[in-house]
Formats: sequence, C-alpha cells, structure tokens
Amino acid sequence: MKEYIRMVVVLTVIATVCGFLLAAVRKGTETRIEEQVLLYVQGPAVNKVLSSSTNDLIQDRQEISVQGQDYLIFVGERNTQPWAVAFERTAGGYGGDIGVLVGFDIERDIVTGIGILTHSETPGLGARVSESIFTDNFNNKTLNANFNVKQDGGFVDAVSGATISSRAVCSAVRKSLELYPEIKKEIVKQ
Amino acid sequence: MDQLALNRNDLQIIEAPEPKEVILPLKGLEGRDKLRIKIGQRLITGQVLYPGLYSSVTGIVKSIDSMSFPDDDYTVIRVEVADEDEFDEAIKAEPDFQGKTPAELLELLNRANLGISEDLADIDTVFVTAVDPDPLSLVYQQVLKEFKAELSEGFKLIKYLTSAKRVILAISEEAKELGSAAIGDVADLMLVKSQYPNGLPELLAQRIAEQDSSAKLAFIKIEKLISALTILKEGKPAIYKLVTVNTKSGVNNYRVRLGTPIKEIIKEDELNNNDKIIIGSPLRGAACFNLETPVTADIDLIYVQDTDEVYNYQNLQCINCGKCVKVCPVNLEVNLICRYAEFALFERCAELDVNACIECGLCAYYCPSGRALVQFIRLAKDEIKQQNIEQLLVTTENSTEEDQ
Amino acid sequence: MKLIVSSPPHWHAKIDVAKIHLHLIIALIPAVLFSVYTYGIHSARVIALAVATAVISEILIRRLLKKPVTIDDGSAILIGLLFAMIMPTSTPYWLVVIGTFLSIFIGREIFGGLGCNPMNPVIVGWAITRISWPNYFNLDLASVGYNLDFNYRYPLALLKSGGVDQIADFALIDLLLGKQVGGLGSAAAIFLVIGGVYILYRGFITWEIPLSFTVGVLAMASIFWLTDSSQYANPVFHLLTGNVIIGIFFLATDFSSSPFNRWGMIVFGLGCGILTIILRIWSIYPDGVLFAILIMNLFTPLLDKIHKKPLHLEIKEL
Amino acid sequence: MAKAKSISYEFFKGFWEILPPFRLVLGLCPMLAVTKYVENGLGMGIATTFVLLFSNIIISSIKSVIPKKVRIASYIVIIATFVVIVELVMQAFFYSLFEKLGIFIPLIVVNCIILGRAEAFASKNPIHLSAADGLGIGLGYTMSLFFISAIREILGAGTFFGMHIMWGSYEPFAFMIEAPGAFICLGLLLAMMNLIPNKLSGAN
Repeated sequence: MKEYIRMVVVLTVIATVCGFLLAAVRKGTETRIEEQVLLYVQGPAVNKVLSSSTNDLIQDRQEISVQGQDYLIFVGERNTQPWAVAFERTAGGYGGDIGVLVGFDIERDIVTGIGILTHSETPGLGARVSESIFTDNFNNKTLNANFNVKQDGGFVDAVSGATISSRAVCSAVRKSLELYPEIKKEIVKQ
Repeated sequence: MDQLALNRNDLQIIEAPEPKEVILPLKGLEGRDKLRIKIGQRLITGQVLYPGLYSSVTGIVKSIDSMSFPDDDYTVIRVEVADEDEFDEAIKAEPDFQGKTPAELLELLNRANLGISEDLADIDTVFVTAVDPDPLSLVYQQVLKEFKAELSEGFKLIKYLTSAKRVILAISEEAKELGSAAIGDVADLMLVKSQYPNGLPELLAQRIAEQDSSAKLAFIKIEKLISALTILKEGKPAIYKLVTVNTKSGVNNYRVRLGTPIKEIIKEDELNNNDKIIIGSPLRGAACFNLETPVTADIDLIYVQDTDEVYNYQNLQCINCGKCVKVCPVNLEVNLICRYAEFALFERCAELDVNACIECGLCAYYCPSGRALVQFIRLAKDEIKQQNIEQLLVTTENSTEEDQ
Repeated sequence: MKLIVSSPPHWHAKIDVAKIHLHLIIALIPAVLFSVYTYGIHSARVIALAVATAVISEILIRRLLKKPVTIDDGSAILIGLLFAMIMPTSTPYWLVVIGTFLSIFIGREIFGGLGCNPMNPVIVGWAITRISWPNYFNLDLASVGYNLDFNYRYPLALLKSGGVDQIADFALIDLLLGKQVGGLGSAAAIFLVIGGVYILYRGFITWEIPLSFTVGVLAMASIFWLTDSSQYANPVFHLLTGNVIIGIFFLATDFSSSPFNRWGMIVFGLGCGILTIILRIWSIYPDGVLFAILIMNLFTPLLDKIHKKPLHLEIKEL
Repeated sequence: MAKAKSISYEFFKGFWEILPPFRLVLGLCPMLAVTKYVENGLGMGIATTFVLLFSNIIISSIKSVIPKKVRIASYIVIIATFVVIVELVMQAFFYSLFEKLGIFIPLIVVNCIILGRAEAFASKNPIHLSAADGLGIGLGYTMSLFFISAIREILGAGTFFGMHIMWGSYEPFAFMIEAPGAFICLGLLLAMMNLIPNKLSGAN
C-alpha cells in the first residue's frame, strides 16, 4: 500500500513540476511565437500580393468585425494612405481546407493577386496550386472576371491533373469577392 | 529433351558367361561375426548364409572381406564357383499354389531368395510395373515380351498372396496391345507415357492415389513376379537377374548370375581412363568406383558414360528461374529447399516437405546453374533425420531431470 | 584404370545461365535493329554506352567486393541492353552511365548478385533516374530533330494531357509496327513480340506471366473503356503503347524478381496488368508499366507461397 | 563494459564505439525523415542533444526517488517536458527550422535513443557520468545526422547549407532527398560501418 501511495505521489509531483515549467515557458514565448507565425506564414504571401506598399504590413494588421464575425485583414498603405487590403478565406480542396489570401486594390477595385497560406494537397499534384505559375493567373483581374477554371467556363488555367484543388482555390477567391465590399466600407470609414 | 524418353528396343537376351567367382554382399560390417560360414566351407545354391543373404552358386568360400559401395560399407563373401549347381533341398515346387496358405507361400518364396516384404497386411491395391522406369533401361519390357504367357497367372498369384482387391498392370503406351492381352480378367491396365519420370513407381502410385486417395498401395516389379512364378513352378531359387548393359560398343540385355562382379560383364579394355560407370539410371544411379561391385537383384542397368559426356556440376548461384519447381513431379519448391539447405536452415527445409522428394534427379538435370540439387536435398533429409533423433534425446534427458 | 565418380544425375539438359541470357539478348536484337534504323546513331550510342557501363560496373563492383567476376554469364549485358531499351533516344550520356550503374549496383549487386535481386534491376535503375531527373524522360522532346514519317508525339502523354480525342489519329496498326514515339526499343511493338515469342517457344521464359499480364491490361482497360469510351482509351491502344510489350516479355519475367509457381506467376501478371492501367489513368505519370512491375516485385515472396502441397505417398515395394 | 567509468570515456564512446544510429541502430525515424538538408539534420541533432542531456541529468538526479514500476512513465513525462520546451523555444526563435522539422520535433519524445539512454544508463549512474553520456551520445547522433544529411544534400540538391557547391551544370540527383534515397543511403552507410570494424579486426 505504501508503495502505491509513493508511486502516485512521485508521479503527481513530477507531472506537476513539469506542468508548471511548461506553463512558464509557454507564457514566456507566447507573443514571440505569434509574431513568428505571422512573419513566416502570412508575411511572404501578404508582401507578395500587396507588394508596392510602404508600411510594415504585418505590424499594421488589424482585426475588424463584419456582420458579427471577426476577420484579420492586412491593409497596405502608400504615403500613409491605405490603397489595398488582403485577407484569407478557405475552401475545401482534395485533401482538406485550402487557405487563400486574396489582395484587393481598393482604389481601382481589382484583385492584385493571391497567395496560398495553408493546404494539405497531394505533393507534386494538388500542391502545385501554391506555385506562382498557377497563382499568377489571378494577378490584376477585375472583380467581375469569371473566377472559375477553364473547364467551368472561367479564365483560370487549372493545374493539370489537379482540377479539384484548382476549383477550391477559385471558390475561396469568390468567397473573398463576396466579403470584399463590406471590408472596403470598413476601411474607407477609418 | 528426347534424352529422357524411355527407350524401346527389341533385343535378344544374351546369356552372360557363368562367373568363376561371385561376390555376395552383406550390408554393414557388424554382420561379419554372425555369419554362420567359414573360409573353405562349401556352399550350395540357395543356402541361407544370414537372414536375407543367400548363396547364388555352388562353390567354396574363398574369403570374407569388407568393401565399400556407393551407399554403404559391406561385408563381402567371395565364393569360387564349382562346375555344377547343387540346389538346396528346402525349396520345393508348388505349381498349384492355391493349395497352400499365403503365409506358407511367402515363406517358401523368401526361402528361395526372392526377398518379398513380410508385411502384407492392409494392402488393397497392388500394381505391377512393366514399364521401364528409367531411360536406357530395357529390362522390364524384355521381361514383358518374354513372359507374356505367364503374366495372367502371375496376377493371380500376387492377388492370392496379398489378398488385394485390385491388381493393376502399369505398361507403356506402345505396349498397350500386349498388356491388354495379358491382363485377362484379373488385372486392370494403366498406360504410362514413355517419358521419364512417368514410369517411376512413386508416380504410378500418385496416379492411382489421385483416383482413390484411400487406397493402400504396394507395387511389385514384373521381373520379381515372374521370378516368384518360376520358383513355384521349378522349385529352384532365384539366381539370375536380367540387366541392360549400355556400353560404348552397344546395348545388350544380359542374363547374369547374381553376385557376378561387373568386371565380368564390362571388359576392362572397353573402358578408357576417366569414363564413368553408372549402376542404375543415368538420373538416379550411383557412379561405380569398384569394378568388383556384384550384380544384385536391384540392378537393372549398367551404363558406361564416355569421358566427353561426363557432366561437371558448376554449382553457381541459383538464378531463381523456377525450372526445377516446374519439372518436379512431386511439387517441391526445390529452389528454396536447396538454398535453405545451403545455409543450413534445415527446419525450413522440413517445413517445405523435403521428405516428399523421390530423388528423380530432374531438377538437377534441368538446373541452368548446374547446382547439385539432389545432394542438397539428401543433405537436408539426412540432417532432419539426425536432428530429430537429437531432439528426442534432448527431451528424454529433460524429462529425467524433471523427474528427479 | 581411373574412373570418374560423381553424384546423380549423370546427365544434364545442357542449358546454362549464359545460354539463357544469350537467347534473351538474341530475342532483343530485332527491336535493337529497328531502333537503330529509326533513330540512327543516337540509338546506337545509348545502347552501346549502357551495355559497356553495365559490364564495367559489374567487373568493378565484383572486384571491390572480392567476389568472382561473372560477366561471362551475359546477365550484365542483358541488363544494359534492357535499360537502354526503355530510355528515350535523347538521354544524355551521363544519365545512361549513372542509370546503368545503379541498375547493377543498387538493383542487383548489393543484394548478392544474379538471382538475389528482389526487384527487377533494370527498373530499379530506371526508377531512380526517373525520380531524379524527370526532365530527361520527356519522350515528346526525345523525337525532336528527327524526320519521322509518323506522329512524333508520345501517345500516352497526349492521352494523359488531352484525353481520348487527342489520340484518335494513331492507327493501331502503326502502333503495332513501331511507328510511335517511346523508349528506344520499347516502341517497336511487333519486333518485341517476335523476340518474345521466340524465347517463349524455346522455353527460356514460361507463358504464365506474359499471358496473364496481357489479360490484365486488356481486362482492366476494357472495364474503363466499356464504362465510358469517350473518356478512356481502347484496350488495344493501351496494350501497344509505352513499355507494355517489353514489360510483358522481358521485364516482368525477370527470374529472380517474379514468382516461380504457376498460380503465383498468374496472379503476378494480372497484378502487373491491372496496376499498369490504374497507374496510367490515375497517377501523374503517363505510363505505369514499370512502376506496376516494381510494385508487384515486392509481392513476389508472398505470391511464392501459392503452392500446391507436395504429395507424400507411402508405398510399399513387395 | 569492463573499462573504468570515467567522464571522458562516457563522453567519447558516443562518437565511435556506440555511435548512434550506426552502432545502436536506434533513432532511425528522424534519421530517415529530417536529413534532407544539412540545416535540418543539424537542428534535429542539436534538439535531440539538448533533450538527451537534460533528461539524463534530471533522471539521474532523481533516480532514487522514482519507484521501479512507474519509471518509464516518469521518464516519458520528463522527456516530453524537455521536448515541448525545445519545441516552444525553436518556434519562438528559429521558426524556419521549426517549420522544416515539423512533426519530428514532438516525435523526439519517442526517439528510442533518449529513452534507451535513460533506462540503460542514467537510471544506474551518477549525475556527472550521465551528463557526459547524454552529451556524448547526443553529439555523436548530431554528427551522424550531419554526415548523412551532408551526403544527401550535396548529391540530391547540389548544395551545402543551402549554398551551391557543385559545378554549374550539375544536375541534382533528386532521388537522394526523396524517402527511398534516404533508405538506400542509410543502408549503404550501415553496411560500410559494419565493414570497417570487420576490416580492422581482420588486420589484427
């Protein structure tokens, strides 16, 4: 009996100490990790789609609420004037959700470009939607363009052999288009 | 591939000259002291020297030595032949064999040097092999042709002797008419393709077992059956053996007295250095290293192979071509077995039923890597046998320890 | 008087490893000649280089591992030749050398040499180079610069990218006669069939794998074709294009990496055929034959277990 | 191990005598998975060394307290704690490396080398020896990972730490940075590692 109590006590103590230690480390690194994620995951894509901005896009990120939902948006500024906005929408692909960041030029109302943030598509096949040869399809397109793959009557050249993934990206872009007027309103308000 | 066809040839039987000296072999060296004969003693034809060993001649014992033959060491008795045969009185003629019980008949036949298995219970099908099992051998068809009149009586004898329900005559397809005339209403006919290894008794048995898997089988060679009949008719022991002798100068069927050394049949001046004398089939037989080897009841064929035709094993790595598996008449996975045997994994060999091998030699005949497959199989069989004995020893030791 | 003593059998069928390989090489000669006739000096260059590399690398590896050098059995020549047969004409010299070396080294020698390779060495070499340098395996580019009297596009690539409409102008008889772009020798369908039938007739390979492979390809392609002939190509087209014919007769039948039991062979061949079509239709590669064979090679030890149990009869001699 | 237990012996044995993974044949999973590039291999090695060192120290120092029946559970908890610390720190300060190593950082927990050393060495030896052992084995492992990843990166991508080092027209042998290339590379190296001592003992 004594042995059992000792086992329980020792394990509890070890686990508790470890728990506290981990909590402390977590606390200490939390903010830095968040910055790193933004810098390395969203950063490159945001910088690409809003490439002619003069401000620090990651630092100037903001959360706004549209129709009761919060969205993380990145506002690009030129000469301290906001000229473009980018935000992420997702759509279901072949292997899971594909997160697509779409940049909009709010002055001219065009799509500046897109970047793929997250995906779990088949390497070498669906994963090729994140290559620039595919994403460049969307550069500088007007909002009323048909954001569909060519098989569906749109203008987008699908990645060969990966129509499902290509369609998913298009559908995410179309979702962004729906949201864009609301977000533009909010930014203009500011 | 015609090399493996079972030959057909019409030959006359040549009576081999009577030997001046015969050699009577007794397997093993232990029997030597128990022999009931002395040097200088006079033997008569048919006299029992040791259970299973008979004198095939009348003459004087010259010496008792030991000698090695391919399968084992032997105690050999040399007998100098006297002119006339004097037959053992104990062997009597029984032309009407149904007057005796099967057990009495059997005793008489074995007394007359026939060597039939004593255990005849539980046999319901007997087949008589009248097809030569091996290429080059011509003995069985010769006997069939020579004694076709006696055959149906022979079937009756074997049926009576074993009380079997069914007697089957296995005969080559070409001799079909001869066979169907001989069987009468006593026996059934089984036709065999004239291609090695179809004539092997194991494969004939397999064919019967495929039709009736519960049959308890036994077989007898046609020559032995005719000998049995002759013994009962004439009251004399079996002292002659028909042998096909295939030398460079030609093929002959000789009637040879048992115990004749083969040097009496194959003259030494016919041989070149590095020839090979094969006793038995070219695929199964053993190479002879001693010209004193006597003719015994088991020898059907003596084949002299020229130096140029002698095949040397290469024993290259197995290339896994699967030819051996394809030709194996008993469906063994020869390539695996031999590689396991090569690396001493004998339990694996046992798992692959290596003991079912009938050693027909076809696998090694076809092996493109020139591997000595039959030897690997023999090694595996032997090791399995020995290891089983060891296992038995180990278990008994363990159990005694536990008892203490 | 000296007598020779040895163990039975005392006869031999007089077929040895070198003879088997020699005849397999002879069977490839029509296809080799055809490819040299079609593509000229470049074809000869690839073939000669592959064979030379195969032989030299076997000598070097065997010397290094202190094993007997066995190039006289012809297996290295066969590997080099088969490797050349499935490569495009335009293969650069270094790729041929590396590929053939890998065939011999990774494909065979590190497993213990002839007869020990678990996978077809030729395909191992091919697969490694195919993954490493995919650009050089673009068969459409291989025919650039030749004045060919037939459609110079690789039929399977056309099928993959454009669907059935694109391959309408390939006459099946042209495909059979080798008037198509493909590997050096693997495009010469009729010549490979001639060679294949020769080795089958002479008994160097058995009928099980070629037949079941063919049946597998035709059956699987027919299933797709019958469900929707506007989307899937017809079965005979699948049979005559790409590496199917060379695979059927020369690659799938590799002794060491294919099963040795009859039913194992049949399942193996069917598997190769079915996987070929599945890979052609659903994978990113235009042709699936070699990967199909490679995958089935891995099942060989399992397929070898399909075996009739030996009959162990006790018979008594009277 | 008949040799005297000295700090230097315990430290240096991990570099040749029981060099992981070639001698111990442990820790093959990260070995195969993260050695595409030298940077990854080295990062993984250092992370493993850190965990190995501290888990060995802690386990050795509290070995008398831990009851035998729950020792594996305790070891795992301690090891897991250090692994998570490594993961968090790496995420905060070396994010790009963290991204490349991905799932294999959490999997350090089940790297057999760490639990193996804890069980086979740290739980039986004093702190200073355990620390030397952990550091030595860890550095040996790092060395092996560096070695194998250098081979794979140089051949497979033509680069070393991301710098082009092969000649201009070099066509990367991409097979080497694919998974099958890892297996073949490891297999050949293992064979060579077995060949060398055989040769040495043969010479003796």
